[in-house]
Amino acid sequence: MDRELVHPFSKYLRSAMMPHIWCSGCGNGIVLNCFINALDDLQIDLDKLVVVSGIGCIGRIAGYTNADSFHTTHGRAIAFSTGAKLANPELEVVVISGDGDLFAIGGNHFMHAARRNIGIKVICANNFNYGMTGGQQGPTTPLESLTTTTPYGNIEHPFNLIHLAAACGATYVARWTTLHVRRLTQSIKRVLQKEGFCFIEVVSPCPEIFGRRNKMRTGLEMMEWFRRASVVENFSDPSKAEISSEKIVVGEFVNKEKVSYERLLHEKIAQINEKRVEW
Amino acid sequence: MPERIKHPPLDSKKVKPPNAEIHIIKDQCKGCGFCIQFCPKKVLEESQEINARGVPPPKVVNEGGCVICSFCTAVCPDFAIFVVEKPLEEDVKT
Amino acid sequence: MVENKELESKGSEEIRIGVYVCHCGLNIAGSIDCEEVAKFAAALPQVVLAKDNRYTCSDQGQEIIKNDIKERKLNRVVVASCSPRLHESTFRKACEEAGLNKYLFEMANIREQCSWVHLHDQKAATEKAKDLVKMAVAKVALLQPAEEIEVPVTRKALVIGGGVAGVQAALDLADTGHKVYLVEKEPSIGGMMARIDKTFPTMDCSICILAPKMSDAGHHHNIELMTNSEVTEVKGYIGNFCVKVLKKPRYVTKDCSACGECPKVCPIIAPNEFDVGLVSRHAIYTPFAQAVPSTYIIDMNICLNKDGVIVCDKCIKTCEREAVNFEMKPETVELDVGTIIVATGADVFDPSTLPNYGYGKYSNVLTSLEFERLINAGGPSGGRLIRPSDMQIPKRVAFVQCVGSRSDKSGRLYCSNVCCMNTIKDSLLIKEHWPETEIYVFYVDIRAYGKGFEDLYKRARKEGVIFIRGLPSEIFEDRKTRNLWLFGENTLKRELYNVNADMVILSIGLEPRKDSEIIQRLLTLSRTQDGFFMEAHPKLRPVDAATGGIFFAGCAEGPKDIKDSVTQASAAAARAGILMAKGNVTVEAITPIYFADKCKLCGLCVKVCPYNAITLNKELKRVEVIEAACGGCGTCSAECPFGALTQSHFTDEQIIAQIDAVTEHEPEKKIVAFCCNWCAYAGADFAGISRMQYPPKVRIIRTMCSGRVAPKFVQRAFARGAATVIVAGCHPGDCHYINANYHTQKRMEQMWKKMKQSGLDDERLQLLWASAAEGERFASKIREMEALMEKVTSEDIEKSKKVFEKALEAS
Amino acid sequence: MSGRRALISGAHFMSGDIACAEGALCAGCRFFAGYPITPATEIAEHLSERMPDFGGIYIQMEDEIASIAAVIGASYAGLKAMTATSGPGFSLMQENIGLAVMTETPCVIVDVMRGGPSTGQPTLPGQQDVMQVKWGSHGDYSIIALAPSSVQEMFDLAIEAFNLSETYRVPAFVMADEIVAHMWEKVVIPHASKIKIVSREKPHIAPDKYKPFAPDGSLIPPMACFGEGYRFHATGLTHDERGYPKTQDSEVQSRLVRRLCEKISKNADRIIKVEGIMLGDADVVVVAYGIVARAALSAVRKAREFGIKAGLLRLVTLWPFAEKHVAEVAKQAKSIVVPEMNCGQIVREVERAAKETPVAFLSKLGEDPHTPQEILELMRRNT
Repeated sequence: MDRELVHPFSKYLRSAMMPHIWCSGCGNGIVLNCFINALDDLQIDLDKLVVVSGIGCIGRIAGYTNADSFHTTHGRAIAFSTGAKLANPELEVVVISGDGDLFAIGGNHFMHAARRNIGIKVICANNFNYGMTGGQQGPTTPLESLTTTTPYGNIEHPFNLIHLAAACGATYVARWTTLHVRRLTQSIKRVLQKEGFCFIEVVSPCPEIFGRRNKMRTGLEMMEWFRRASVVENFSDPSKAEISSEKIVVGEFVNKEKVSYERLLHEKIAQINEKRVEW
Repeated sequence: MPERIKHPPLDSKKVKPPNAEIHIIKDQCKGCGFCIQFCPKKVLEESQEINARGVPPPKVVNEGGCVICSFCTAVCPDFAIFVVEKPLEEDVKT
Repeated sequence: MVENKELESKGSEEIRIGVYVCHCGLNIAGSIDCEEVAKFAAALPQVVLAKDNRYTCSDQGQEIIKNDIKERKLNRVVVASCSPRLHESTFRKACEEAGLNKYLFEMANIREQCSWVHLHDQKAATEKAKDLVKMAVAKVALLQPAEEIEVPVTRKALVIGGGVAGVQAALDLADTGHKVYLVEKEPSIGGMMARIDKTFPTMDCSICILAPKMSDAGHHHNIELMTNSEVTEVKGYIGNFCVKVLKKPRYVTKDCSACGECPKVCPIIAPNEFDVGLVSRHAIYTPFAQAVPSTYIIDMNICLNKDGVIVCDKCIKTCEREAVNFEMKPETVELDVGTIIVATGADVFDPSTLPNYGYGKYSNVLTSLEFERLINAGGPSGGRLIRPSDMQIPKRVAFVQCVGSRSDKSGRLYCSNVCCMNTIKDSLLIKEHWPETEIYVFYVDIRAYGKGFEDLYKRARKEGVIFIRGLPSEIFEDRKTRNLWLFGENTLKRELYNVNADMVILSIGLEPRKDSEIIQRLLTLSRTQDGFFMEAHPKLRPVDAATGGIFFAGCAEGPKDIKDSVTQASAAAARAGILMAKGNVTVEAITPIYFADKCKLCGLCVKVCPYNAITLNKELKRVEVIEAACGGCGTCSAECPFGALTQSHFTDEQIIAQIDAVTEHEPEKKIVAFCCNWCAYAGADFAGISRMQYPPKVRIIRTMCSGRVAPKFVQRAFARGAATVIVAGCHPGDCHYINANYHTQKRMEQMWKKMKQSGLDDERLQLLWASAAEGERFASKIREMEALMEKVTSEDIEKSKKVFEKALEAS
Repeated sequence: MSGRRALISGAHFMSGDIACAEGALCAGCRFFAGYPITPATEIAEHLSERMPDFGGIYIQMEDEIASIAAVIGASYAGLKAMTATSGPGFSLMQENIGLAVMTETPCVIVDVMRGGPSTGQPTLPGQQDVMQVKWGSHGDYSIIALAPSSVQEMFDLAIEAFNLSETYRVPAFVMADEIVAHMWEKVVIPHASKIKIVSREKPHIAPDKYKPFAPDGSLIPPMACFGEGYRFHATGLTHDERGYPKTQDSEVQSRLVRRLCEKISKNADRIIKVEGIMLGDADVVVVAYGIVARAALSAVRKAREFGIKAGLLRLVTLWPFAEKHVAEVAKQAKSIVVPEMNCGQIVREVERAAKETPVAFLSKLGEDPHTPQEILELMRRNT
């Protein structure tokens, strides 16, 4: 009888690729769920949507969404999307990838896309480590956490992605956890209706790889941590948006209007061609 | 404000939460337990059975308590649960 | 701040005291031989004349005093009559008019604290009266003229409570041009009146006449409305209050257009408090159609979205204006106001505490408030009076009066004032819609005392409403029909009745707000025994609180109908308006006097001052008192170990003079009581007003605050042979001077310790916390002290004399 | 789009880089992403000025990795796209060149070769990347690489590269060198209408039937682009015809990788272009490409004056390698001479194709390219 059951969101998924590869208790499925929720609320035209991802567990998300999708090489999702968005500004280009992909190997692209204010929407599932390769230390791994490459505790200071994105000039910056599904969905809807470079960090549980090395064996335990520690501080100072075992500052931090790169570019092209006529 | 009446509201038969029909796609469940844990009305529990993926999917223990906030649907990483409102005529029958 | 030099200069002139002993009709003369007291007074040193007359407070009485001041060159006046809390201001005014500084006047309280509490022992009462006069004379001789200083009054008012009284007061003040903060703890203003269908005796539609006022208040440019808010802290004094208000989040912003879409999708349902639970509302709701502000609100107690996690976002999604905001946090705002009007209203009696009426057990037994909602066209049944059991219109309706009123066994002793007329009005409403209905009213007395009330009562009788004297002793339900049987005695016909009715309406009384003591504490108010707030004077200052700058409106001060509430509201607004219009107010000249030469700059006074009114000026090597900020408690003077500070009009000398007067004769038979003006002394007055009888041994010395009572006063009393001493003040936390009475506690503990160490029975020194309403507490304390006195032997007294004489020499 | 200043035609005097840029525009290139690097920078500079005339996009990315990634994105979004770089940047691009191959992305990469390794000699010519272009990215694959030896060819081969890339859904490379890039020469540009332009083939079936990596007979799958309603998925992972990852399936892997190679090898004859001069009776044949081929030509002419039967086989297409043509000349020639500005790269392919026929190699590094004299000397010694 379960067979007959059709989930209301199944039309947004590539059924042939289901079930997804993610572990039990992994937050990536929730990110996908919220993303689809937002698409559904806004009745986004899937024919004009491009989902781009990089490498890592969450990288598979592009394949799962029933829209045009591209699974790029490690760290290059944003660079790829820059090309796609500029080539066809009509497209809604969304990059969904991981903390390692976007901020270690892909960090440079992130910074410059934000600086240029290219109209792509970046959603980062931050699980504090490299899950797919077995749990190595990454750019967001909290100090002192244990990973397969920091067996004695991490001594590298993690990025505050919110602060970074805001500093690079993103027009919208938000952080939620996978427990804040409603607000996350709300934020995704917001960025899908916004011009310019937008960034949403989703703090996401990785119980099997990160959690079990750091005294949180199940997704539930990690979600309970989110519930316990999260405080919504909308539009508070991004530099103070800490993530610690005691406190996870979540909320919308930046939401400003700024003309996108592609609009400036195409306006410029138009002007240039006006001038040419006068010649 | 003064003490509330000691009887149910006069309109309690008319005004009540919608009738929920909870669907669990058992074999799609990976048993993370989010739906059970975060249901505000404690409608779900872990079942005894083991599904195709070798985990116990949730079972409905209090469908009447469900108010269709659909948080379970929203927080499920595996698209394994969703809730619809029971049509009224069925409402009458039962 | 008065410098001591003045004292000496003034000290030089000859003292000429006049004493006036008042009969107060028979109130005093009934149990005191006033003539004798006057004779006694005449013989006292520096007294140039002593008179007794029937009503000293009357114009003639005052004229006599004025003339004597002029012709007999009196420069001090003592009136022995009622409590200074009642008439001190009257006589002070008289003195001033005769050109005598009003601070050269003193009263002996021989009514509330003597004649009324010793009704049956004229001899003892008269002796006590003499003592009291002697104390007053002793003090008055040392009194000094003083100028009162003026403090500015902030031209803003705080109105607590948004019922009809609060709204009226706010509007009146706002219209006279004053800024008003109207604080209401419910989501909407409107209060009780918003839920009533029609008003008696004129039968206007209640909400129809209230709604316009509400929206005026909501839109008035001088009124800042703060709903869903509570006052959490009040500091300062008349004209200069600093108030903290906690604004609780609505979780819906002002962008709400009250379109009403959100409740449709909200899955959470609860009974609507506004409709007394007769209908349901959702977690996101507006209490009623005319609510002001119209902005919706989310009831977080039942909303699914807890601890920062939004589980259900249905309202967020439906709100086109994006007005739903779960991130709203409580905020505390600070307001500076000059006056405060307390319009916190009343609660209704909960009849489920009377099992014999079956409320809560039988579905067709309703309260009068529930009836108001049912009969109301805007109510749950659209104005159809239906009985809950079967939604049918009842053929026979019975009203039961005095439910929770006029009975110590079942509810409150007092009459709730509104129930009789309300029932009469309700019976007429039923007759108006369904003339066939049989209506019974079971009552004790029908009190139709007001304008137009009697006519309404007559009308009801003419319409055929059956009035039966005698409340039912029991109500039973017929299981099948759900009809009700009322059993009782018709006390007119002297026969038993058992009446069958389809519906019973319990006419419930009004009672003080459950949370009254919070407001009481915040504003240091007093409450009468029935729990409503106590006015400064029942006749002459009916809307003033004892605390300056605070006024009452509506049921907070006692059960009232709408008309009286509005009347009182306008009165309160006028009283507050006077203060603010004047723009300044004089504070009693009871601030500290400073003797720079004695000061060792230890800074103790700075520490104990509850108002931070004293600062230590290191350069000038002196302390400085900010008189406007000084509350006048005198605890600094009590604390100063070097006598460098004393409280003007309550100087050490003056108080010691009183002590000495008490202890001159038979000190071993006397109880010396130091009572604070606001609680203990008022409590003693209250004992008198209630004619509570207690032993005539006590002699009360009034200080503004128990914090004024310096150890040396107590030591003095014992050193002069007093058997027992009481220091009495407000309950901890209720101190009229914020926290001054904590120092009282501290000092008492030190003295108890000393007494123990020197082998004295420390029970002889007692500390009493008694509020202005606790007359009985005071009286019983005195009885207890008398018993205690019996045990005190003359040896004990000799011993304590020695111990404390030493102690005094030492200091 | 509004080509106010349209494509140029007729005779022009321009540098190789500019000619390359103009050729690209002519071929329909509407997207350029690059990063400054000598000696390819002028291509970017010229396109930054010219792209707007065609409503095309020029963007300077943060590095060459981003440039090639953007180019792939743009191509998938439906534009003909290219980038231009030199050795160091070319190395950075290798990973995503692999992605372009795997996702069968039409795009053109111009590598203006300079002296390496590493930063090497930015301003001097080289031919050191001709093997990197074949093998540079990991895994097995085939690409198409062309070698212009004149400014005219910078123009012509730019167009050719786009046509081939669009035809075979494969990255195509223009392997220029510092000299052809910076050299100014006369270029004759035919009217646009006379120039053959090829664009990628679009799917002919309904979106729900569409499989983005299912080849028709020609081994080359028709290509849908983003926003056209086909809702396809593409990935750098080994994938089946639907584009869905198949990381555990060896059968899928071999089928995919073989096709990626065969779509080039099986079409080699159609792709490969060479120029043969005086090969008819030649005993000594010079096999050369790029700027070196021009020295080789005058050397061959001189040799004929001295009565040496010399000939020239100029490789226009470097990859796929012109094996047949080399084998052909090797049959009659007594010897083959290969001059290259590297330590011997293409010469290995020549030796492999020439079988018994002896092959002499003349290497030059760092300084100017071979003089005709040097090549003549070698021919003399080998006759």
